[in-house]
Amino acid sequence: MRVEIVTEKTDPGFLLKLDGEVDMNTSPDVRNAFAAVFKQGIEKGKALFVDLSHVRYMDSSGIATLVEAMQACMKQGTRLRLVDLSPPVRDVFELARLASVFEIFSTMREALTGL
Amino acid sequence: MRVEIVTEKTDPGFLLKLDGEVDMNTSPDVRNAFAAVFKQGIEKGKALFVDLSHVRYMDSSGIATLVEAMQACMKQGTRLRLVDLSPPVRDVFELARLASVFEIFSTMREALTGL
Amino acid sequence: MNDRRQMREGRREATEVKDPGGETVTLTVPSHPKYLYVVRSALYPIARSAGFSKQDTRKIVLAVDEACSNVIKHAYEGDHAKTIALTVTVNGGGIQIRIKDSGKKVDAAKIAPRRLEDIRPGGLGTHFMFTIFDTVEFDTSGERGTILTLVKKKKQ
Amino acid sequence: MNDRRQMREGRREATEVKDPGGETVTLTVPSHPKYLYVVRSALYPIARSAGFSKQDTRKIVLAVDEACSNVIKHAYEGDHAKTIALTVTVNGGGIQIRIKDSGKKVDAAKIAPRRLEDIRPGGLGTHFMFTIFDTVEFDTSGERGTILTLVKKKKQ
Ligand SMILES: Nc1ncnc2c1ncn2[C@@H]1O[C@H](COP(=O)(O)OP(=O)(O)O)[C@@H](O)[C@H]1O
Ligand SMILES: Nc1ncnc2c1ncn2[C@@H]1O[C@H](COP(=O)(O)OP(=O)(O)O)[C@@H](O)[C@H]1O
Repeated sequence: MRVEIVTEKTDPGFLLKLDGEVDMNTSPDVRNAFAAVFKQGIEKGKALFVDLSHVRYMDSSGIATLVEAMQACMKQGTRLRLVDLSPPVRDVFELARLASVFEIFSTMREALTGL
Repeated sequence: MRVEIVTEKTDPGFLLKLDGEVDMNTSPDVRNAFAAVFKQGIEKGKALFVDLSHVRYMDSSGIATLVEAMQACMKQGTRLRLVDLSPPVRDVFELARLASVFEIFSTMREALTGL
Repeated sequence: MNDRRQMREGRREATEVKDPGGETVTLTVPSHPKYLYVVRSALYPIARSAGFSKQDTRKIVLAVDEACSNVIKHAYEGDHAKTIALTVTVNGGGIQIRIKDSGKKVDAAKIAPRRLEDIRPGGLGTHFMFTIFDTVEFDTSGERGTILTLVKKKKQ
Repeated sequence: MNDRRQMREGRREATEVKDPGGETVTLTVPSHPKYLYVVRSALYPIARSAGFSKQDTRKIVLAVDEACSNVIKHAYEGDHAKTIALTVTVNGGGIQIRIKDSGKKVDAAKIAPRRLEDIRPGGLGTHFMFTIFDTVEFDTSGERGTILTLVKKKKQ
């Protein structure tokens, strides 16, 4: 019923790990976590990674939050990279046909290549 | 919403592994699994082990099923040994103050001693 | 037998909880044991978000499951085509669950939590209810069936 | 736009599902987003035991969550003190979910699933509903509010 968000500042940029359910009730928390990262600013050449492996549920409000984050990244000239989508996240991405809109990687290792 | 039951015939006796929720709806399945073991019969000096580590829920109908199994073991001159109780099972045992009625072990290794 | 007294003297408390304010969820399910899982699944997050710990929530869910099982077994005598209506109300003080059936009325004399030393299958359900909840009140004043009110206060 | 047609021609199908027989669960929750989790928790086991796969069940739950979110956002315009009433009926043929609110009536003209190429936040909820369910019917003929009927048949 809740989402836990851990933000790490690492060498290749920022890593947000989401754990729990992202719905209309909890997506404001995710939005706030993104806002905190953008406030600090992401250096050129670095990226924003979002680990979605522990997301047990995501609805359109979660998708909207990710789309907004991608747009904010574009404005800052950095990239949003989604890592290790859980089955429920994959379902909702497929339904929304968003797989081609985002940069999606199976592992963090792969997400680090070609930045 | 279901319970999965795996019965293994091993050297020290029979091992029943329960996985899922044991309630009024599913305890008849557990009762049937016990009945199948008793029909085969447990040799003298061997025991019936029940692995409860993957039981996510148990109510009084599950307790009743275990009490019946213990009584059937006593009749056959063998022993019922409960192994690795999950937190929900521990809760219901504590509420029923049954901890002293059953032979309870943390691990299969310990459950095998002193037979 | 403190438990029994609580039931008998439940009236005063019952008026207190008649309109508990707060937020209410209602859930009506068929009187088939397969819907016990639905009841548990809905109740768990309500009790959690009411502020009860995981362990207390598990116990609340257990006692309500037992009460619904009793409705199926005793009030409806195994008839799976009836309904069980739950009303769950949460406020700052705790949680109240009302369970309404239209079956055979409870015989209060039978709701005597049995002595635990008496090891036999059965008879545990009501013991759990009285142990876990602060108020356990059976109301058979309606035309048919029973309304069971269970209240658990939050520890301060 | 096959989806739209389905909605417009929903009437014939709707009479088919008026009395779907089978077993019914009703669930009424406050119009606060924290109760979406309760709705999902209750619906998941019902859809699973109706015989839908885990993936289909996840999708059914998603679409109902979206419909309830829309009631909170659009019908109640963020008022969390109203109620959302769900009626879930399961029979051999599939599952029907009715979602009733007493808020602002749906404007059917606005329920146009947007083109997916149009990448922006929002507008996805109704798309999910039309993609996942066989019947999506909005009934605003009552005095207030909307009754949304969602039906998904089981694959044979
Ligand atoms: N909802 C009910 N309607 C009628 N009788 C009930 C109800 N709940 C409990 N009882 C009576 O109380 C007794 C004790 O119930 P319980 O402790 O749950 O154990 P069990 O159901 O295993 O007998 C039951 O055997 C029954 O006679
Ligand atoms: N229950 C409802 N009541 C009123 N209007 C609704 C309802 N559901 C949807 N709508 C209308 O349909 C539009 C599309 O809904 P949806 O696809 O869920 O996207 P979003 O809610 O993000 O805008 C909404 O913006 C709203 O105008």
